[in-house]
Amino acid sequence: MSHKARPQRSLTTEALARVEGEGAMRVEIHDGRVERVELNIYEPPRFFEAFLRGRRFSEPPDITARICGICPVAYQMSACRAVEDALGMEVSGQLRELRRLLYCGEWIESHILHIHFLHLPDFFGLDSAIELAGVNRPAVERALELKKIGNELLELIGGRAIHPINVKVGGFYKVPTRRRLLSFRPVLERARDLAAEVVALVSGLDFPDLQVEHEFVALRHPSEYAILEGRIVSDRGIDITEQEFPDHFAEHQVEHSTALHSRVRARGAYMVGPLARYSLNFDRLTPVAAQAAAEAGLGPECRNPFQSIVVRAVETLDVCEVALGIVDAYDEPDHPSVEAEVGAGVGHGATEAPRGLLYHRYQLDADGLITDAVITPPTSQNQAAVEDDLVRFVEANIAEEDDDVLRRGAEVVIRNHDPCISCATHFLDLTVVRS
Amino acid sequence: MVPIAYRVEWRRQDLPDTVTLGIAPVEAPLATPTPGQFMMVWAFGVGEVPLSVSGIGEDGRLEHTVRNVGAVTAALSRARPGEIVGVRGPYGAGWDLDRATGRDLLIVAGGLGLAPLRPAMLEALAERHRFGRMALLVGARDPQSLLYTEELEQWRGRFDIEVEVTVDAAPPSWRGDVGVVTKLLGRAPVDYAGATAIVCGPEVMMRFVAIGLTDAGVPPHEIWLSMERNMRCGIGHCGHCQLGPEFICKDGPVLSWTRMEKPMMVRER
Amino acid sequence: MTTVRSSSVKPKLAVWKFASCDGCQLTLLDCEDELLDVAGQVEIAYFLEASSATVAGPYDLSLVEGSITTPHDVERIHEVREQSKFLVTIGACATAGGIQALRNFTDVDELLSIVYATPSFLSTLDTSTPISDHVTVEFELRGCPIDRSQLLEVIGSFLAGRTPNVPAYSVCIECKRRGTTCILVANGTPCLGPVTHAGCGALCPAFDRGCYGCFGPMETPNVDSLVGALVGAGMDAGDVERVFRTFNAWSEPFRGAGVSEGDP
Amino acid sequence: MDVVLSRDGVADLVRQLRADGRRVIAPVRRDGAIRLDEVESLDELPTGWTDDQDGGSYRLHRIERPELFGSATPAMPWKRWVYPERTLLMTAERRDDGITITTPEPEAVPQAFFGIRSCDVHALSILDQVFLDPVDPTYAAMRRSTFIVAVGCARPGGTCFCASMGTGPAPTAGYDIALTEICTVERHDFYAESGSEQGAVMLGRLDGRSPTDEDRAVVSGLMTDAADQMGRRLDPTDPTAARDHYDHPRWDDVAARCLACANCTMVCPTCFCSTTEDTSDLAGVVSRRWRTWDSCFTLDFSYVGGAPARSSTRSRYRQWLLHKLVTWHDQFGTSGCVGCGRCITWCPVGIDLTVEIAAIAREPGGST
Ligand SMILES: Cc1cc2nc3c(=O)[nH]c(=O)nc-3n(C[C@H](O)[C@H](O)[C@H](O)COP(=O)(O)OP(=O)(O)OC[C@H]3O[C@@H](n4cnc5c(N)ncnc54)[C@H](O)[C@@H]3O)c2cc1C
Ligand code: SF4
Ligand code: SF4
Ligand code: SF4
Repeated sequence: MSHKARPQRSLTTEALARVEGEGAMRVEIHDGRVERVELNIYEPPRFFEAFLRGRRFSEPPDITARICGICPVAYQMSACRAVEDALGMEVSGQLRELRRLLYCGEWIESHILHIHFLHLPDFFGLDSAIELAGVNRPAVERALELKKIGNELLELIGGRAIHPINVKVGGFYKVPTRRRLLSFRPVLERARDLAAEVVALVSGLDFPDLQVEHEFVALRHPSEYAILEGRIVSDRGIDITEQEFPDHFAEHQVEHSTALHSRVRARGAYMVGPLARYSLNFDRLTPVAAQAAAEAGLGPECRNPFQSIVVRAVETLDVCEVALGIVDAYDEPDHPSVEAEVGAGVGHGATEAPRGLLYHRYQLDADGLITDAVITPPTSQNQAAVEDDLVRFVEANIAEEDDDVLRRGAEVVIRNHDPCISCATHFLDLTVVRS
Repeated sequence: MVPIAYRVEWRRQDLPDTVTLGIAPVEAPLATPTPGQFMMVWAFGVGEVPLSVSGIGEDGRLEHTVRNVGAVTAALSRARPGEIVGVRGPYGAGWDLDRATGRDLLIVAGGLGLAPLRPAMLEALAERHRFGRMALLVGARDPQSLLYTEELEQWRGRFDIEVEVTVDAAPPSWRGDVGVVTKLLGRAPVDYAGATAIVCGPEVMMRFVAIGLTDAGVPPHEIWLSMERNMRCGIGHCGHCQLGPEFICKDGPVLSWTRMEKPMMVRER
Repeated sequence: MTTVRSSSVKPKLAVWKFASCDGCQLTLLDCEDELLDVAGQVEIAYFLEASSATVAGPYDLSLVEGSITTPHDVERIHEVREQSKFLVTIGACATAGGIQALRNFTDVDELLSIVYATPSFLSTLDTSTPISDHVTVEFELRGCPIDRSQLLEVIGSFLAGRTPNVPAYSVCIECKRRGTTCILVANGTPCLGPVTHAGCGALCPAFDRGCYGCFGPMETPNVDSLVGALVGAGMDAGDVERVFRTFNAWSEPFRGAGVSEGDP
Repeated sequence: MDVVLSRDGVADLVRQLRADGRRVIAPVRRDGAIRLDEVESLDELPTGWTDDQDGGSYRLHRIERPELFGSATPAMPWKRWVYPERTLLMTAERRDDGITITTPEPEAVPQAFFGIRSCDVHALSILDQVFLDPVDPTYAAMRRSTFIVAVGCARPGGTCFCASMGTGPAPTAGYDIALTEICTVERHDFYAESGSEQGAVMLGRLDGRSPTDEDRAVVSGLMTDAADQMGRRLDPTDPTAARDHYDHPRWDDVAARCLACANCTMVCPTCFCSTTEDTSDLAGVVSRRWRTWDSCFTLDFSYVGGAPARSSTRSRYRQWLLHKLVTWHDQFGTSGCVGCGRCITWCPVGIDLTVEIAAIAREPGGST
């Protein structure tokens, strides 16, 4: 793979570590110019959209959760909201709050996992969080404690952390008592304090200078830092409802990957995820999180993918605050769910998975059976942007002779984006070919 | 339900999958078992299994012959001298040799079944005068899977006991009998009607032996079998060992054919 | 199983992934209280989700997640087997083919054309099959996803040389130990608990929800008899077929479950 | 000592029991059923509710009168408060100089079973036979610390058959206090009888009046009526007749319906079988041994010599039924069944042991 002084260089990573799921990357360099970058997602196709045809309207939350074990709640929430849209149901009040609370649990768990297990070791030139524990055990112990709290929150509301069982179209099977939620308050307070420490830790890291120019796309809500719902907005003027998503965004297949690529119809590559979300919603952060962001040196906009680690930490702190607010205001609803009235219809649902916008669309027949399903996960939306970043990274480091150094760097670029491969519903190896 | 610590004093590899462990109490010993009783023997972190006592020594010392068939027996088979195992017991009803006083004594063993019979055999030989004629009939899969071969040779050398050995399959060099142990029944030089038989081996073997002995004239209440069932507690609490109305752990493991005939003739009892 | 613990060398652990959602491997990272202990007792030699560093085989304990869905998978699982002394499959994908085994009931070309514009770019098998269809497996841990304490029990028992305490009886037993009132009897809520393998601690009924079978069939599942009760609880033939056709759809007898002619 | 207590008097009984430091376990309405839980006052009992029980079905509905004990046997039996579903037997720790083994002190929180029916009181005495000889320390400690407030059953359930088992509906022994609720248009009070020294002392602390002959007549009338209203009946000659019918075709018939899910054994107040589990920490330093409820319906239960002795559902159902109704007599001199009907109600497919034993005893094909 790596040869000295050759006209053509090729660099391959067999499997990309510390991204959830697996994929491979291929970079071709000719005469000192980057010709091609391909993110080759070899996660075998699992055909979710096809399997959903003929299933009942009530099934997508359980079935689509299995697309991704890292962010099942995101799938459940987008699925529920799309089906509810199709059936004209409204899930509001405390049931909506409980959904947000459940989602907060997943954000805490997923963000802390990404920050400490996948991203942070790169900043120390280490291979894993276990190694990190060798140099900074308190940081890893803190991460584990915080992650556990996220999982406990998921278990409290959802029954279990991975593929929660308590989520249904219309709400929940069983809702917690007020007493039970309040008893969790001290734990959430602890989480908030720990999250503040995480912000402090990651804001002190050295960040390479890199600014991305992609169009940022995220949800935006009138009063909340949008997680569960909002309008789909971008920094280049998109401002649409969930229902209009298909009119503005299109997925297409590329030869080198089992993941479909998604593009803005009018322009092309775009980016979802923490950077986009933060830059579009900075003004919606809770005061505590906004303050922490300022102290961490983040402006109202953040375009450095390396700094996404700081954004995630700030977001973690934010959801702890949000969760505390929800717990304090909780009042046990009379019914754990809203009754569904079966009928034909088309529905759309978009929510903010920890990795970015996740869109579902279902078409139902009169018996409530699904006739068509579309799922657009964050990874397929970011795929083109990741490839762009990779081109720029390799170009900027073209003088680097050591393929291993280059490979590690490229992997870091990918991990900045946190592509959750398994969730590229329809879907990494690094090969650098130089000539 | 709590074991006490015994230290492994010695270990003898009897067969490729079978070892005998000599163990001694670390502190005060448990009550001395009688022949045919069993102990619950525990391996740290692995589990606990019922094991017959295959030897009863001085100062609470015990011998257990263990065949490696699963996790616990594997762990016990691995135990080296110096290691600690947990033991509780003794449990159950053993061989009632007092009952056999004045009668002929027939001892029938299949495979590992010789283990629980060994203490009875040793006791009977030590008090040989108490019994009439004595015969030991041993069946094994092949010559390589015969237990306690040295002792068998010794016993064979005695004139006050008839020792017969048969194997299911044998190389040409084997000079003994070939075939199942029931074959030996009729040959034992005892007065069947006046004999007490004590039998241990796989359940099928015991069934055929019991039937064969009855046919030969041994009264059903003089045929004693050592039964095996799953046991978690050894004291009649866990329910696992039930066979018909019997709790094998406390009513048995040694039970008469009078009580066992019915349950043993029904499949999946 | 024989113990692999010895004083000097730590046993090597590898975690492998095939077609799956990553949830089962994540379960290992979700053992927050025990993770550093695990790392202390075993050498995490291959676990891409957690570490870029890899150590060459052979491995003492391999955890395999995911099902076999591509020709390349078939080759890879044999390589994994060759390098593994003790191979444990984790989760419904690896033990039963997973949700992706729904393809086994239909025509894969059609599925491909629903999802992809140019299906010919893709290399995939017609079926999604459990690991045990391809190589010998020492132990199968069920669940979609697996249960955290059961995973720790499998690792702990492997280290101790013990048979894992992972019973194969019904969810009902766990449900009653937990003290939950049977929702099938008391509420007429359809529940697959009686035919489903224990392991989750009877989670769903505790949340007023019928078990949907995510741990797959129990040791002696009487699906036909339960189907009668499900129909009695208001399920129609379509509902019955769908409820068995999820994450363990390809395992018998869930595979053939349905309302037959003679049923009420 | 006999007294008549008002509802307030009974409420005071709960208070007094709690004042003595006892946790009071009583029926409560939760998750669509009457089940058992710790209560702080009489108000938590399900006033004005009753149950409709049938094979595989249980539904609650309201009744007109404010009866406290208007329902039949609660969903799960009382056994978990004397025989917990999971008990730590010992903790072992590996040290340099060997292994130390410690046993936990058996938990014996003083408690009261408040509102336990006669069938369930009988079930406790059956468990006593199992667990007090030889002694199980946990059971013995918890049992000793239990104060029994029994209740005569005025409304037997649809699956009850205590009358035919001779275990009810009126409590006859094994209690500290027995209550009978009298709830008519004219009156709502409780006839209370002491069955032990401590029961009499307790009644003495309560504000009650002496009973009249009329009170006695009302109570005995209630109990006679109740005995006539049993939803099920088990002919006492059936178990004996079925004794040797191991090969009856009905076993196959029931096996086709039986889910082997073990619900019947879990809800049975006398089923006592357990298994043990050894666990260890990852470092292999600490090992624990647990006892958990088990069931004869599992394959592991009879595992011996490489296979389950009872591999077919047929043989496992047969083991359960014949043990419960037949061999229990050989072992303990009583039936293992007290006629509470739980196994019928809580069987998801409604298998009814009274029907099965009758078929096996009487239908052709029994002789072997
Ligand atoms: C009264 C009695 C005396 C015994 N005496 C001896 C003896 O002297 N030497 C000896 O080697 N074995 C003896 N056994 C058998 C021994 O108890 C089992 O082989 C042992 O329990 C297997 O446990 P394991 O953990 O090694 O195997 P497991 O992994 O538990 O299972 C291996 C096999 O052993 C069987 N088994 C499991 N548990 C039991 C159990 N509690 N009782 C019986 N079989 C079981 C299973 O069928 C399984 O196939 C005796 C059994 C009884 C009941
Ligand atoms: S609720 Fe389901 S799992 Fe629980 S006992 Fe009933 S049928 Fe079994
Ligand atoms: S109850 Fe059933 S569906 Fe629910 S978690 Fe357990 S096995 Fe899975
Ligand atoms: S066998 Fe059935 S009816 Fe009899 S005591 Fe047990 S649960 Fe009640």
